[in-house]
Amino acid sequence: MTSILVDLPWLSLLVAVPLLAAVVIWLVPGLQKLARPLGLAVSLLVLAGAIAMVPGFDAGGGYQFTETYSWIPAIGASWAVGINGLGLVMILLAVALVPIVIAAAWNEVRLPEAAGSGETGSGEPDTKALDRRRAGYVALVLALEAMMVAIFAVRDLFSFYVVFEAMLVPVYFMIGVFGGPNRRPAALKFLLYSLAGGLVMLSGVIYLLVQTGGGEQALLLDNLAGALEGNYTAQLWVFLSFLIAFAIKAPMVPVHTWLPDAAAEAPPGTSALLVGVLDKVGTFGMIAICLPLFPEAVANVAPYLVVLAIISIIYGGILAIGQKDVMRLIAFTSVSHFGLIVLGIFIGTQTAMVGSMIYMVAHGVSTAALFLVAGFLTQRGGSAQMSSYSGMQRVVPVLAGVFLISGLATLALPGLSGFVPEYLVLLGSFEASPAAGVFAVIGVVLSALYILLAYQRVFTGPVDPDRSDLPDLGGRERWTMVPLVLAMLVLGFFPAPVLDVLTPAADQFAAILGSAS
Amino acid sequence: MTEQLVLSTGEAVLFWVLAPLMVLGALALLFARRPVHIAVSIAGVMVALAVLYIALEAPFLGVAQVVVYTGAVMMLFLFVIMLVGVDSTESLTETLAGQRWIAIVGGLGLVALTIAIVTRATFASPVGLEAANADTNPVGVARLIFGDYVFPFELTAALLITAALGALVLSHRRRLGPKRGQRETVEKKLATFAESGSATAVVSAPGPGVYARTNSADMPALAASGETLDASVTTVLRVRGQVLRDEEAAAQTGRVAMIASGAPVFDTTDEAQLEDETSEIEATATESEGAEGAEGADPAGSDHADRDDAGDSSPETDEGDER
Amino acid sequence: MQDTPLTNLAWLLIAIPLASAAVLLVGGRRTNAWGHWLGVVAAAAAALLGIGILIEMLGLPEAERIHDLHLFSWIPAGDLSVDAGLLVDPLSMTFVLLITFVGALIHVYSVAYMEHDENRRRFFAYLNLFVAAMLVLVLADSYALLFVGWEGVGLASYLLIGFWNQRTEYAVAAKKAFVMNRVGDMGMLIAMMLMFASIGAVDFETVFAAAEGTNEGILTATGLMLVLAACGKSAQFPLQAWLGDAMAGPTPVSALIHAATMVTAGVYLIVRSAPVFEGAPTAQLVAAIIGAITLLFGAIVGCAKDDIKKTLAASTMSQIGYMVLAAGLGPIGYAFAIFHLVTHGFFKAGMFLGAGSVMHGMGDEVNMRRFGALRRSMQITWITFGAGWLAILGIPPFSGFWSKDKIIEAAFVGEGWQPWVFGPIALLGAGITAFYMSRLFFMTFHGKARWKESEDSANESDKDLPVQHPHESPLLMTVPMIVLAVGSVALGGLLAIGDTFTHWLEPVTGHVEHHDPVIAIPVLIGATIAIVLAGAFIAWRQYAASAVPVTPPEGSVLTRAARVDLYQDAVNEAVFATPGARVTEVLTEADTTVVDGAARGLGSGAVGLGTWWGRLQTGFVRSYASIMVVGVVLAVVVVLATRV
Amino acid sequence: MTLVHYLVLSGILFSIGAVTVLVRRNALVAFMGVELMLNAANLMLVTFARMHGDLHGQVIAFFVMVVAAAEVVIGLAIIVSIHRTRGSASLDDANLLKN
Repeated sequence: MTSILVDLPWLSLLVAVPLLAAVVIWLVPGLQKLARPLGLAVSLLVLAGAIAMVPGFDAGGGYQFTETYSWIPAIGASWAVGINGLGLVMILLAVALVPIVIAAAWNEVRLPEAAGSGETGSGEPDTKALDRRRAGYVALVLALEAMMVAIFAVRDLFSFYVVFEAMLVPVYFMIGVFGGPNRRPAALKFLLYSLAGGLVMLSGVIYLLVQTGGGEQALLLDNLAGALEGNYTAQLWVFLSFLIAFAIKAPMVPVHTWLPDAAAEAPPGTSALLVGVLDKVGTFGMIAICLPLFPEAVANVAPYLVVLAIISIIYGGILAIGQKDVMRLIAFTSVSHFGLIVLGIFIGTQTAMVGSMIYMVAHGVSTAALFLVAGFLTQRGGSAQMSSYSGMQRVVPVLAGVFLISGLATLALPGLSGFVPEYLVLLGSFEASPAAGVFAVIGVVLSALYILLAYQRVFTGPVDPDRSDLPDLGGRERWTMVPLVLAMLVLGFFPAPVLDVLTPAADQFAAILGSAS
Repeated sequence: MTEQLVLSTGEAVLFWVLAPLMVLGALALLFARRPVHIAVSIAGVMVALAVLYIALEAPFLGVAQVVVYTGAVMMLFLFVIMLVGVDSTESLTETLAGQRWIAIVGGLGLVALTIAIVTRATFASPVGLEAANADTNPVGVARLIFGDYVFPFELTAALLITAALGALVLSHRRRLGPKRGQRETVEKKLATFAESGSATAVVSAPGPGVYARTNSADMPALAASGETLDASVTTVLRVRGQVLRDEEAAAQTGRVAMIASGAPVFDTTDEAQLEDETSEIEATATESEGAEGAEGADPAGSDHADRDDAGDSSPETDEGDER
Repeated sequence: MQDTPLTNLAWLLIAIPLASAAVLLVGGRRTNAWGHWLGVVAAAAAALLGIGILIEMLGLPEAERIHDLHLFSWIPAGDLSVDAGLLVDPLSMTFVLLITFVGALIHVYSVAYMEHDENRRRFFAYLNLFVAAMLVLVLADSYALLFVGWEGVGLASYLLIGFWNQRTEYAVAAKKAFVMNRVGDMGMLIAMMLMFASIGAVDFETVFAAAEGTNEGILTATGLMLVLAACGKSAQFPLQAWLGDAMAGPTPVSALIHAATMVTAGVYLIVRSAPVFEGAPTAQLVAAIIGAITLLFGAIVGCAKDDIKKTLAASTMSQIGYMVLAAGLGPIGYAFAIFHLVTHGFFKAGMFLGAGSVMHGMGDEVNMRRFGALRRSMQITWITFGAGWLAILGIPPFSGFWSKDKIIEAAFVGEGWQPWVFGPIALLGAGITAFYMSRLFFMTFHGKARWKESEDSANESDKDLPVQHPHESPLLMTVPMIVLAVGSVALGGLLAIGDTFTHWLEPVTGHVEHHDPVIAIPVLIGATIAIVLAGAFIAWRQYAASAVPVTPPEGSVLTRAARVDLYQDAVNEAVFATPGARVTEVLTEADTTVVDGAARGLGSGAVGLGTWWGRLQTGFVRSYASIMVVGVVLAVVVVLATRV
Repeated sequence: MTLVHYLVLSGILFSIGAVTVLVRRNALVAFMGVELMLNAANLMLVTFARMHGDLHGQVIAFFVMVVAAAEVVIGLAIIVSIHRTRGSASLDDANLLKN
């Protein structure tokens, strides 16, 4: 079976299919009624396709499923894809989350309140407009899926940049059109931050092209690796330009402030994809692009990044404690966790590197679950302020249970997804720098505080009589959460399959940093 | 290209005669007040340019210049000037702060820079078009146009058609009321007549200059009742104040008494009969030098007439023009 | 090697309660009808299996009693590779039996105790979850897996303390317990980091084998961090503050988790890590000092509390102080620490259940000043509680005598200043323990009733007293109490005579030669009994023979301090909570004003610049044209200027 | 007398046209200024064509003429329609660009 399966242009197909489906769903009016089931079917198909790649994947075999097509030879740009263990896992995470998000947002997309955006005609219950709006959302999610697959698969710097920027488009609309009351400024803030980072990165790409002399396929990552060897100044500048883009994306302190706003205003499904997968592009880029391309610069800058990462961990944790809005709280927990991921990347040990990689997956799962379940809650209660709720555990026990499990996974309770990665990062960091390890451990206490504070405020205490009749999770909602909860448990107890895939990649990247420093 | 082009003395003479004239003509753009004057003067510049083109071994362009610019473009300008009001003079006082200074500095800068560049640049020795124009200039140009440039040339065809259509669309005016045909016009006229009892509402206005003494177009006709009919003079002359009304003519026709009375004879507000429109007798004296004395005789009346005239004439003129 | 079919099934010990918990949690309301019995069955099955394994183990020669069952590869991450495996040896089996046996009894007790709670099924799910997690903790063969159980019991504890979380203060207590435990867990994590960095592994076998050759500094640091972890879990000074508040949970929870099992995990950790502590005498000493401090701390606090459960909690703290002290004394103390742990598990659980029975009969009243003379209405409770009371006092031949006395003896062993400090403290602690436990006992069961049967009481002085109808608890509650009381009476003697228990643990703790304490043993025993009797007598005189005021008297400075747990919360509040809250506040503010403000400042700066430039946009074509002309001129000038 | 004189003349005409656009408020006059600028450019093209002996310059000038013709048609139509709606052919009255 392998030959035909491997020979197919899998990755390009995984990008093309959802993109095509998105366009079709968006443009063909007759399909708009069926947009949600169709979107779900397409996303499941993509998931099946991604899973079908797994048997043909050889964990120790470097980049696989590679394809290379010439695109713009004049600037050395190509469409090249290929994945190693990290890419495979991230793609699987992305395509697994998409059907869940589509299912979770099944009825959540509604027409904007009256004059909100002028998209409603006269305000009467307009099923056609509603269908159109829902189709729009599904199309955006599918388009985003295509981008997510692409960004983790591309092996060409120019394509990477293009996808990196193109991803902003669906997200911008998902926030700006489908978000909460302050969606416009939030979406704009997200866009401006990301664009600023992207443009700095573009200047880096151009500088890189100039430094390496260009030529056909000059921007293939494989051709770029080692191209700047010995040219330390160039390495440093290009690395810094990439780093700014990735730091904004990964939200690191102090360029994190777009995330809480965006997460608070975006629909929960969007937040789940945004924080769960999209922001991982930042850390993914640090690993897959910065390390092979600028090893010497990374090795020299790494200590500062470690300090910054630790600041992120503690700062994000403290800020999370101080939040009153549950969505913003989750966003800040992510800032803290991204700090740990970045710490693991730049601390320079293999253990921490593996930890960071699996952290990206685990955090994707648990944060997505948190956002979705918090979304279910705010949708019921009509408010994201924690003070609006009290004693919800008695009212919506299942919802409370899922929130608690997701929260516990977030605070790295052993046996749930968060633990193994955090453990690996901490142990690996301590190995290289005891001080870094000890400071990072403070995040452990903070995480317990912010998650349990949130749980305490929302779910415990006397039952609020105004909200005592909210319905618990319905069948559809329960089934969307089941895969996430299962994933959290599996990643907690049997992370071995994932680790087996990631470890060779981590060895390789950690070795780059190790030999450079 | 070793062959050195030598400019003939004749060409030098031609240039030195034409160039100052052209600059002078162009300066009309800056200093003349009436658009018509400017247009004519620019047309002259363009003809001169055509001559220079011919001198520059570009006879085809020279001819095209005359046809396109002088013949078409500038005439189009003249038409539009007529449309928007040939009489409009423009005040040369500047309204934007600092604009004049910027213009002077920018203009002088441009002149200085272009002159500096072209005089200080080192050009290859001129070649001349002898060789290129071997098969006559139009043929040479045509080879290029229908050879290298055939695609752009075709594109210009599309461009011209698009421009023509665009002009149609831009100047098209949506009908706001029902279409007014002959029947409606007649009914309107009769309705006005029934209302005012004025004969001019139904009959067409007499032509100007019907007396034996002066037959010119600037002489208003007389009504049967003896008063002058201002409407008989064309609007253009009226607007420019060139209606003839010397004292003598006034005396002959016994208008003095009428002027003194100051009473308007016709109501002129009806838009339906613009062509037939008449004005007060007093108005005839407004700007004519010959009527100074008469005007002085009754300042109040003339003031009143002035205002009426000014108020009526300008919209009416416009309406008439557009039709 | 003999075949050990039951031992190989040790994973079932964990799996059975875990599966039961999963069924109860996932099944939801559908399992309400029979859920509690499933919980009981699961706990009992685990207990039976535990007994089976014990019997199997007893049939093996001593050297073969240690089994390491490999389950699966858990974290195969290159440099660090952790397998999930179970270590079945005498030490872990001791705990397994304590946990499953006491656990099963408390499950039975809870069936009746929680009968009227609509969430009883959930309660049993949590209890099962706890049992599973606790078994993971004691059966783990690596620190990493131990940590799973370590945090798992923390979670179960959190859920159970906050079981009645509709009361905000209970929810806060639950959170406090979890967070303070997390502070201890930091120690655990750092200890594992140290092991990984220096030894490269975190499983017991490798670490213990390598410990001998490892630098003492690292071992000391590791040991100190393990002590920190133990402090968090076992409510030792300075992380003791959560235990009192943890009494917010239902009483069976207090009995199982906060008396018998979970809080003793710290002792287990220290004893299990013996090879690490062997190389780190400083860490050992610190453990002993902490044990001694907590021992006194808990005892003093216990004397002043009027809440029956909080008194018991303080007592627990104090008793665990004994155990930590013993564990800190090194090999001579390990076995006694575990021994005391086991006997304490029985008698303290029994007393908690007794307290629960009292509360059950008294309408959930916990204030001992509202009790009194309950002996008549609650005969069984009185007897079982009395057995526990005598056991904790250390009256021979009750259990406590055998274990506590050994610790006191061990505290007097050694050289230099240590025996002269730890010994008297342990001795003094025994006296104070006798006082406050007797106070509790007398205030509850003896003296005059500070309640009345009915409203129309003849006695004028009864006017303000509350009406109560004390009654004995149902069979489901009394049977476990009786079983535990039997254990309190007999277990100590059974295991101590002939040093059965010490021998049993020898494969783990190693054989220790007998050391003589600095004071002769008979003298010590005599002194202990004397001081205990003195304490009990004072309590009897004050609380049984004379009237107990319903409202607490003002008391001395020490009493007032002890009532508020020696200002532990005030200190925590002042040192951590208030500054922490302030930092949070300031940072939250700074994030919006400074960090985000900077970003927004950039934005508004751009807007300002745009507005300023926008003034050029007059709308007049001629202005634009002039800008163009000037621009062209300038551009050409620049080009020319650079050319020149 | 050299061909440069033609270039100078072209420059002067161009500048006059440009200044016209800047100072004259009447849209028609300004438009004529634009035409003059185009013509000046044409003169330069033709001159250079002669200078280099290459007819391409003339061809370009020819295209300029054609495009200018189209431009005049559209421009004048715009002026007429503006005059019709705003009653003025003054450039300063058409300042809606500001908004």
